This record gives sequence, C-alpha cells and structure tokens, in this order.
Amino acid sequence: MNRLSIELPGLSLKNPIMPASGCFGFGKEYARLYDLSKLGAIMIKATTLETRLGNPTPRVAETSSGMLNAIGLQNPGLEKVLAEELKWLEQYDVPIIANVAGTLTEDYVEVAKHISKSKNVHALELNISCPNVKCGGITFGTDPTVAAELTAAVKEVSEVPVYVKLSPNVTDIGEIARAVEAGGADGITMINTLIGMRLDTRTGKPVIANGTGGLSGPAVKPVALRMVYEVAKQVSIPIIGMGGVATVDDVIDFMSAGASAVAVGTANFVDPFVCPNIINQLPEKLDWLGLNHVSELVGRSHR
Amino acid sequence: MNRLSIELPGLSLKNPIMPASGCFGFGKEYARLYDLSKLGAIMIKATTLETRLGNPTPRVAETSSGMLNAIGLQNPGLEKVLAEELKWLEQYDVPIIANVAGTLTEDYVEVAKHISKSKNVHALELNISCPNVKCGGITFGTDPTVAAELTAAVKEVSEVPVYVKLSPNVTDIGEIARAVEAGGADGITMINTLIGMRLDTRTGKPVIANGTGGLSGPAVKPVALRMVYEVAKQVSIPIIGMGGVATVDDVIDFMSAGASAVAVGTANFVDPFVCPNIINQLPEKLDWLGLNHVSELVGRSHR
Amino acid sequence: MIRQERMRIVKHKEIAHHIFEMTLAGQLVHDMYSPGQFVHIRVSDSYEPLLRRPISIASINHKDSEFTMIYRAEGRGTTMLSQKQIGEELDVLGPLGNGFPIEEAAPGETVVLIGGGIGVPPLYELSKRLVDKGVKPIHVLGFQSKEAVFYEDFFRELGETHIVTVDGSHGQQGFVTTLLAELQPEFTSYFTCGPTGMLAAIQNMYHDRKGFLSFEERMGCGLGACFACVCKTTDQTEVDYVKVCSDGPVFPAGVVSV
Amino acid sequence: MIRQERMRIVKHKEIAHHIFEMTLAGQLVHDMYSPGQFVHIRVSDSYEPLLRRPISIASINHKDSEFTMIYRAEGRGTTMLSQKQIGEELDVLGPLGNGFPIEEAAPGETVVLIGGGIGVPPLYELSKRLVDKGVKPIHVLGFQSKEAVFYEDFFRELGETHIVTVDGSHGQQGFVTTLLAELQPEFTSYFTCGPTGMLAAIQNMYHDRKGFLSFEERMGCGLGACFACVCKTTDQTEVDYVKVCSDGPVFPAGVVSV
Ligand SMILES: Cc1cc2nc3c(=O)[nH]c(=O)nc-3n(C[C@H](O)[C@H](O)[C@H](O)COP(=O)(O)OP(=O)(O)OC[C@H]3O[C@@H](n4cnc5c(N)ncnc54)[C@H](O)[C@@H]3O)c2cc1C
Ligand SMILES: Cc1cc2nc3c(=O)[nH]c(=O)nc-3n(C[C@H](O)[C@H](O)[C@H](O)COP(=O)(O)OP(=O)(O)OC[C@H]3O[C@@H](n4cnc5c(N)ncnc54)[C@H](O)[C@@H]3O)c2cc1C
Ligand SMILES: Cc1cc2nc3c(=O)[nH]c(=O)nc-3n(C[C@H](O)[C@H](O)[C@H](O)COP(=O)(O)O)c2cc1C
Ligand SMILES: Cc1cc2nc3c(=O)[nH]c(=O)nc-3n(C[C@H](O)[C@H](O)[C@H](O)COP(=O)(O)O)c2cc1C
Ligand code: FES
Ligand code: FES
Repeated sequence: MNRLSIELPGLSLKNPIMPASGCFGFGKEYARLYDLSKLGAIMIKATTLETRLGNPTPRVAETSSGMLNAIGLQNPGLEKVLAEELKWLEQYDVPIIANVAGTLTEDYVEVAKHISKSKNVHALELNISCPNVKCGGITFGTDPTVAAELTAAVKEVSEVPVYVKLSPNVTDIGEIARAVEAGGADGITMINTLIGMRLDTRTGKPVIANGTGGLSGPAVKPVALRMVYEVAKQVSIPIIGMGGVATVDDVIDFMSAGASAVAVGTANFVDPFVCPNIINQLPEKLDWLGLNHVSELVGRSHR
Repeated sequence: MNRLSIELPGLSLKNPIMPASGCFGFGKEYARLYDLSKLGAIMIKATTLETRLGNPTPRVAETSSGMLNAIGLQNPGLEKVLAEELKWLEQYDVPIIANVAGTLTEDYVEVAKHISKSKNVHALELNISCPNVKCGGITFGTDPTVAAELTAAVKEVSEVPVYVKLSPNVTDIGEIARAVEAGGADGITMINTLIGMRLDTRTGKPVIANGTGGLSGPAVKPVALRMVYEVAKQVSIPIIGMGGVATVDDVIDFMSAGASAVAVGTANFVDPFVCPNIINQLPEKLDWLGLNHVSELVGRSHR
Repeated sequence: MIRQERMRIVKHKEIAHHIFEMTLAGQLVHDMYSPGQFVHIRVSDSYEPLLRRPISIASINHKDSEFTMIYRAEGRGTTMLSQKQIGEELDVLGPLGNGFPIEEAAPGETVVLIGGGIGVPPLYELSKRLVDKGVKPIHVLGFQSKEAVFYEDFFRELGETHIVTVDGSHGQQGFVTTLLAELQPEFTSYFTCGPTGMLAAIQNMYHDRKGFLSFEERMGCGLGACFACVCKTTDQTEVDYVKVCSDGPVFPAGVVSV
Repeated sequence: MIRQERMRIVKHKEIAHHIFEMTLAGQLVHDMYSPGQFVHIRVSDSYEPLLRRPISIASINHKDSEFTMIYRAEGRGTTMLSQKQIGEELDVLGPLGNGFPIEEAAPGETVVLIGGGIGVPPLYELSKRLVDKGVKPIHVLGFQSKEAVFYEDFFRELGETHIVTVDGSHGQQGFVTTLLAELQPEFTSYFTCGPTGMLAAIQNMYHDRKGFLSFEERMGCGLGACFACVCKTTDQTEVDYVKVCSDGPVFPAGVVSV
C-alpha cells in the first residue's frame, strides 16, 4: 500500500506534495537536482496565450519571513509551452497541473482549450488571483459572479478537471469559493499571494519596480491556513492548500485544516530539495501521529 | 525647534511614536520601565461599556515573524477605565487616544460620549476591526456603509476628534477609508490584525482556544505598508500607520508611505523599550536622510 | 525593578535528556528577590522566533551576580537556546512575577515541595531559602522517566526527597499524587510547580490545606499589559481573573480555577 | 553539478572596512569550474532573513577542497554572515551560473580586468587562470575609498594593477572609466564585474570591443526557475531576455541592455 497516495479529480497523486506555480518554472531547473517523478504533481508557471515579458526589475524583495514578487506572469506563451516545456516534461512520470492566466475570459478559454489537450496535463489551475498584472488576474478573483462565470466558461472547453486558484485579498473567501464551486470548479487551490509592499528606507520609494508585489513564504502561513480551514467548511470540492509551507509539519497542518494536497512555493528558493525532503519525511510523521494513510489527515481540525 | 513634533486633529504630538492599542494595556506596566511622558501619545486598550473577560486561553500563539492573538477585548469596562485607568494616566504629560469598541452602534456611542469627556483623552479610535469577537468589531469594518454610519453616529456625540481603525481583512481598503472619511472621521488608524490560525501539529486542533486569531508583528508589515500607501492616495484625512513596526526604519517606511504618525504594537512584547528607543533614534535618522523635520517624511513615496 | 539586560552565559550544559542548565551573569540578578520569579528571554536577534520565552529562576547567586535556570529544549525557541555557547550574550527581561512567599512558612515547620518535570527548578531556590530559615522541606519530584531526572542529589542535600517517574524507570512508579497519597506526609503548607494537570490534582487533593501553586500560561508581554496569560479565578476570590505573569505565577491554593 | 552542502568555515576575517573574506571547505568545490560562478548562501536556519544571498567565488582551491569568497557586510543578511565563527557550518548551494569564458583569451594576448567594489573578487580567480594560461592581465580596480580597498597586492603579483578611489584617498581619484580613458590600454578583450552603472559605462565606452560583463540582479531561486533576475536584451540578440542566475551572470558585451 502506498500510504501517501491521494486521488483527486483528474489527478492520481503518488503523494500530496507538489511545487506551486511560478516557483518551479517548468521543472527543468529542479530536474538537475532530483528526479521530478518523485513529486505528487507539478504546477507549472502561469501560461498565457501570448509570450509575456513580465514586469521591470527588481521583481523580488525580501520581508520578515517572507518575500514579495512581481514577476508579472512572464512566460513563453501557449505555443512554446505546449511544444517545448510540456513535451520535455513528458519524460517524467508526474501529472502536470497547468496554471492558466489571461486578460480577458477569451484568453483563459483559449489557453484552457489547447493546454488541456496536452498528454501530461491532468488538470488546470485557473489563476484568477495574480496580483501583479494590471488587467485580468486578481480582478477575476475578487468578484464572486465574475469568478463563477469564468470558471463555467473554462469548464465548457477544458478536457481535464478545472481547479480555481483563489486570492486571499478578499473580505470573504468563502463566498468566492462557493461561487466557483457553483460555476463548476472541480477543485480549489489556495492561496495566491497577499498584496504587499516594501520601501527603500533611504529613498522612500518602492523596492519592487512594479510598486506592489505578492507576499509569500512562512509569514503568510497563518492567513493561508485560516482561509483553507474556512473554505473547507463551505465547499465539498477538494482543496490544494498552500501559503508558507516549508516543512513536513506545515503539510500536516494544511491537510488537517482541510486540504487534500499541498503545494510548496517560496520554500523551493530557500531549500531546493524541500519537496522530496518533505515526501521522505511524511511516512515517519504519519507513524508519529499513529495514522496509516495520509488521507486520514484531511480535515482533522474539523472533527 | 522640536524636529519630531506632529500636529494632528486633537493631538499635539511631541513625536510621532505611540504604542498601539492592546499592546500597552493602560500604560501602568510600561510606566515601571520608562517615563510615559516621552511618548507621542498612548493608544489604550479597547474600552467597552461593560466589563469584558475576553476569550478562553490560550489566547496567543507564535508564528513566523509574527503572533496571533485572540484576547477578545478583555477590559474593565467604561466606568473603571474612566475612574481608575485614565485618572492614573493624568500624571503623565501625554495625550491619550481611547480605543472604543462595542457590539451595537449604541455601545460605541455610549462609550464615546463619556470617554471623550475625559481630560486627557484627546482623540478616539473606533475599533471597527477587531477580528476576535463574535459580534461587533470587524463586522463594522468590512462594510463601507455600516462603517460610515457608525462613524457619523460617534462623531455626533464625541467631544474630541474621531479616528477610525481599519481592518485589513477586506477586498478594497480604500473604499472603507473613503466611506469613513465621508462619515466624518478626522483620521484613520491602520491596520488592525489579519485573521489567521495556527494548528497544533500533533492534534490538528487550533492552538488558540478561540480557533482563529489576529496576526500581527513584522510578518504583516508589507501588507500594512501597502494599505497605508493605498489609503493615503485616496483620503485627505491623516493616517496613523501600524502593523509590524519594530525599528526606526519601519517608522520611516510607514511615514514615507503616507502615515503622519506611527503606532508600535507587538514589538513592545519583544523589546519593552522599543518606543523610547525609536524616539531616541529618530533625529539621527533624519540627519542621515538630510531632513530637518519628521513631517517631511510624510508621503515621500508618493512624490 | 524590572530590567532588560544582555547577560553573559557563564555555564551551559545538558544535565538530563534534553534538559539544560544555564547560568547567566549580569546586574539584573540583584533585583531577583524571590524563588518562583521568572525571566523572559529572547532566544534570537531575529524575528523568528519572535516572542520571548518565560523561564523560571532555579537559583540565585547574588555574590557572583549570577543566576541559574533549567529548561527543556522542546520547541523551536528552547532548541535554539540550547545551542548557545558559553560567552555569548542573551537578552533577558526580568525578574518578573511574584515568586513563592517564603514568609508563609515559619521556622520549625515542615512543608512539602511538589514539582513536576520542568516545574522542579524553581523549587530548588525555594528549598534553599526555606532551609536557611529553619523550615524542613519534604521534596516530592515527578519526572517522565529516569533520563529526565535532574538535581536529585541537590534536593537530597536539602532534605527528604522522593522521586517518582511515570514509567517507573527511577524512584517509585506513578505520579506525585500517587506517592503523596501513600506517603501521607505531615505538613503545614505545600508549594508546587508543574504541569496544569498536576496542579489541579494537588489543589483538589489538598483542597482544605494551605498551599501555593505556580502556574504556566502562554505569554505575550510578560509584564501584565497584554491580557494573554489570564486565568479564571474561583468563587472564593474577589477578582474575576488573574494574570499569571504579573499577579503570579504563584497563587495561593484556591485562587485559580483549574 | 549543482549541490547543496553544509560547508565548514575554515577562514573568516575582515580584510577592509566591512569587507570580509571567508573560506569554506566541502565537496561542492570540486564542481566549481569557472571564475565568475557564484554560490547561493543561506545565512541563518531561521526564516528571517528568508532568502539566500548570491556571492561570487573569489578563488578556488581544489587541492584542499576549499574556496574563498569576499563580501561586504551591508544589509541584514551579510551582516549576519559576518558574525559567523570559524568552525561553523554554512548552507551553500552551488556552483551556480556560467562564469567568465577563459577560452576567449588566447595565450600571449593582453586583457583588461575591470572591477568595481564587491565586483572585484571574481576577477581574482579569473586573473590567476588567465596568467596560468599565458594571458597578460591589466587590472583596473575601483573602490569607494582607501578603507574599502582589498587584494591590491594579490592583483599586483599577477600583473599590472591600477587602483582608483572615488574620494582619491588611495590610488588615483575618480572612476575606473576615468582611468581607462587616460590609460588607453591596448587589449584584445575585457572582463568586468561591478555595479550596473559601471558596467553600462564600460559597455558604452568599449561598444566595439570584445568584452564580458558580470551582472547583478535581485534573485529568488538562483537556478533559473522563478524569473526574478531577468534582464532585457539589446536588439543585437535573438532572445528577448536573459536570466542573470542561469544564463549569466557573465554575458558577452552587447547582450544585456543597460
Ligand atoms: C512562569 C513560567 C515559568 C516557566 N519556567 C520554565 C522553566 O524553568 N523551565 C522550562 O523548561 N520551562 C519553563 N516554562 C515553560 C517554557 O516557557 C516553555 O517550555 C517554552 O516557552 C516553550 O518554548 P519553545 O520555543 O520550546 O516552544 P514553542 O512551541 O516554539 O513555543 C511557541 C510559543 O508558545 C509558548 N509556549 C509553549 N509552551 C509553553 C508553556 N508550557 N508555557 C508557556 N508558554 C509556552 C512559547 O513561549 C512560545 O511563545 C515556564 C513557563 C512559564 C509561564
Ligand atoms: C551573481 C552575483 C554575485 C555577487 N557577488 C558578490 C560578492 O562576491 N560579494 C559581495 O559582497 N556581494 C556580491 N553580490 C551582491 C550580494 O548578493 C548582495 O550584496 C547581498 O545579497 C545583499 O544582502 P544583504 O543581506 O546584505 O542585504 P539586504 O538589503 O538585507 O538584502 C535584501 C534582499 O535583496 C537582495 N540584494 C540586495 N542587494 C543585492 C545586490 N546587489 N545583488 C543582488 N541581490 C541583492 C538580497 O539578496 C536579499 O534578497 C553578488 C550578487 C550577485 C547577483
Ligand atoms: C516568484 C513567484 C512567482 C509566482 N508565480 C505564480 C504564477 O505564475 N501563477 C500562480 O498562480 N501563482 C504564482 N505564485 C504564487 C504561488 O504559486 C503561491 O500561491 C504563493 O507563493 C503562496 O505559496 P508559498 O508561500 O509557498 O510561496 C508565484 C509565487 C512566487 C513567489
Ligand atoms: C495582544 C494584542 C491585543 C490587541 N488588542 C487590540 C485592541 O484592544 N484594540 C485594537 O484596536 N487593536 C488591538 N490590537 C491590534 C494592534 O493595536 C495593532 O493594530 C496590530 O497588532 C498591528 O500592529 P503590530 O504588528 O505592531 O502589533 C491588539 C494586538 C495585539 C497583538
Ligand atoms: S503575558 Fe501579557 S499580561 Fe501576562
Ligand atoms: S533567480 Fe530565479 S530565475 Fe534567476
């Protein structure tokens, strides 16, 4: 028996651990460090219809136990992602969750239609929560009606299950979650980054060229955990939790709060081996907790 | 010339530094450590009409570069605050900002009416953003109309200027800020805590008895700074900024983002002398920046 | 007076499994007056971990301006503390809290000192003070297992000492309450420090006796300002609540509702 | 191969004002092949500071499995780094990046190595390799002031060396470009590392010459995965952008738009 396997819509995961979108590129760099087939899944960098060059630099800034980023969805565009990145990833035995972004509903639909046909793309992750682009992104993620409509439009064309990635920058995340569930989402991934800012103390000007950026890393874990806990009570579709995960204990916490799987973002920069390390440590942690299977963790907090 | 003095509605501050509400009690404990007259002002613990015993313990939990609290507005109630705490504080040459909380609008109005008559209370801070109480508190802080109405109702009875303390747990903080400005607020204080959660990894249950708590400390600074920056662009009433301030550089950052004064919360627990230390370091920092007066810092980021 | 001082680590060693004894030198020692008081320690200059850690004073040496504390390296903060080297400096706030009331025991009386785990350390300074005063202490000390036992000989030097361990690997098997029930010691008052469950059991068992209990609660400020560490009180008491950090950590039996 | 290793600090000292030289031992050294490559260092096991710090390799000693880096203690992370003691371990990820192309200089040729401030260190290993190969280096090194100058003698041992300081307190007063304009050295290619402003000035000044520039940019992963460190390219280049961490940090003149 594989004590770590998790079944989710479209996804048969060897284990519940996957790198979060934007923190792992398209896998190539980390493939130099370890075998990507060890991972439960891979959430690839946001893919848009056209090539995007992203925001001016500096694009990252450090904060207390966290970092800000304003990459601005830089990516080679749908065509290249299909032909090069996803093709290359086929050599690994690992399901891909394709993070889909755009400016208009049509963009999302177009990318979803094509990318969901890709052999190794087993699910989509709709990025309605990127705080670093002027149009699209987060604007879809803060209005429940708009979020539901986008979900429905993408569901219509997608050949694989659709997960929607929620923004934490909202008054009531449960409301958005219920809306996308009603719109037909197969699952929820959360959270994306909190909008934040760092100033250069000397000049008084923002460190990040874009002005604001998205806050991630251990600093945001309490907020992410609370939101997963809240959403888990309100929807019946599964949640892939993330936000500040850096250790196996963090994974336990997110699953206890109601996540069925967990994504690791910023921590990959701190420790490039963090994902396989956590996977290796999970069985021992289950023993410590007296549990047989990792799925027994899911929603412990609510019981 | 006092290079650190700041004039705000109702408040002639010797310097822009004051302890944040709930992190300094009613001053007595810190008075054993240093002379409270050194402070720009003191924001006292939330005062409600009746005595409140607050939430069950544990009420605090540590997080990465931050902490969660769910004190639940424990305080001795209006009568005792007037007769004992504020009376005792009269021996110091320091203006008091009274943090006012309640369940219904009537509660706020009643407390405001009486506490604003107190000799040393130079301003009120309406706590419409406490995440740790079931009714009142944050519910007033997430709906612009309700926030504006409460502000107007309190303004009607208050004998001193009214500052409204905003919650960061909203989609659009600018909207709330504009609403309370329209409702007659003389100033804004921000931010209160972000709602967060910590779980006991072994049991899977919340560490804080209340379940969720308010996140504060250096972890939240990027979010607080971004919100001050945003609100400063949208209102013309002054802002007292806070959220993760622990050093003189943090003070510079908040003032650059648009705050006219700065409150220090959680950092008092880490370093009980943090307020006088920052006050002492400010003149040297102004020299380093080539500035004459601390007011020149205000809004530097926007210029 | 409460001070904040960067104190120097002059001794530091593991005296039992994960249990460390650390001696710190500095002027703050001269303000320590009572066993049962505690210090609030910052284990790192970084913001992670952020909060101070409350640790009891285990013995005071005014002559050399030193005090000793004993702690278990358990979570993140105390583990970092355990990695500190002799010669390094530590940011200490203290002394905090009230401490045990030595004046409540008269010369010639017999008292029981009941400690559990890392609740044992403050009883050491207490016992020394009591003995100095001519009070006869009986020590009943409970630990998890043999590996966790510390200071046994030090306590024996001061008076009658009974050790219990949960797993029976050292001393008698069981809890301090099991042993006390058997032993049925004669005493005028008791002093105890340990996990809340133990304190509750003792307060129940000796509900009609004079005693003083030292409590633990999660803390923010450690000074009495933040209301993090409140405990509900019993009907016997006038006040609605007490703060462990500033009203305590030691309370007369019957005050704190457990 | 890129490795992550806890390397041991075998030497650590301040060699100029706030400038530290640190030598680390470990197996990772054997994967370092090129001067100009860098390592990504975690200065603390805590999450604060969170991110690794990129620091260039200043010299490689394969025989003893050691390498040396030189850094300025400036912000929070490098200040913490400067407090590390000999014998402590450091979490190092590396070697990263491409490094300077030694193969681009032929024996007998003269090259200029132009360094500014903390851009000077990687030029040291580069110069050693070039000299080994029979290439003649001319060093032009710029610093803020006399107090910030380091490795002057080491460079002199390898070849002609010119020092400039902004305040004129050592060597000639001015910038490296001032000195180069005066000196008008004969050379076949140039190699440079320093602040972006300096690189821009040099790339302009020698716009028709063969040269290699090492860039700095704020980093996340250091591996090429996060798109934090991209630079826009010039029209001369096919690609729209390059990543400093994985495509660089060294680029041929004319690639990066400055
Ligand atoms: C008045 C008092 C005296 C104490 N004396 C001693 C002593 O002499 N020796 C000793 O080993 N321990 C003592 N403790 C307990 C000690 O404070 C905790 O073990 C320690 O704070 C745990 O920190 P950590 O970093 O290991 O754990 P973490 O899990 O990292 O701690 C997280 C947070 O919870 C708090 N916390 C965790 N456990 C406790 C606890 N039991 N009590 C209070 N706060 C806690 C921490 O202070 C911190 O804020 C005392 C506690 C109090 C209140
Ligand atoms: C490829 C490369 C090689 C380098 N080699 C050296 C070297 O050999 N010696 C040396 O002293 N410095 C070198 N630097 C610069 C060094 O990385 C920064 O000085 C250092 O990261 C600053 O960290 P801090 O903690 O002092 O500053 P902080 O202000 O605390 O840093 C905050 C954040 O900004 C980043 N940052 C700040 N300044 C820079 C910078 N100039 N470049 C990149 N990131 C920065 C930090 O890495 C960190 O993430 C190099 C940079 C790069 C990109
Ligand atoms: C550098 C960086 C780039 C990111 N890019 C994307 C992206 O392209 N699409 C997306 O949905 N989320 C993106 N994110 C958000 C992460 O996937 C994740 O939701 C967030 O960082 C919280 O997790 P963490 O704290 O573990 O990093 C990015 C985050 C970082 C730090
Ligand atoms: C223990 C604790 C108690 C608090 N109590 C109150 C309160 O009574 N009223 C209030 O308006 N804010 C209260 N706050 C919020 C602070 O005033 C402040 O807005 C917040 O903590 C952010 O600042 P900081 O990061 O500097 O702590 C409390 C915060 C803490 C940590
Ligand atoms: S810890 Fe703050 S009141 Fe006790
Ligand atoms: S630092 Fe991540 S791509 Fe260069």
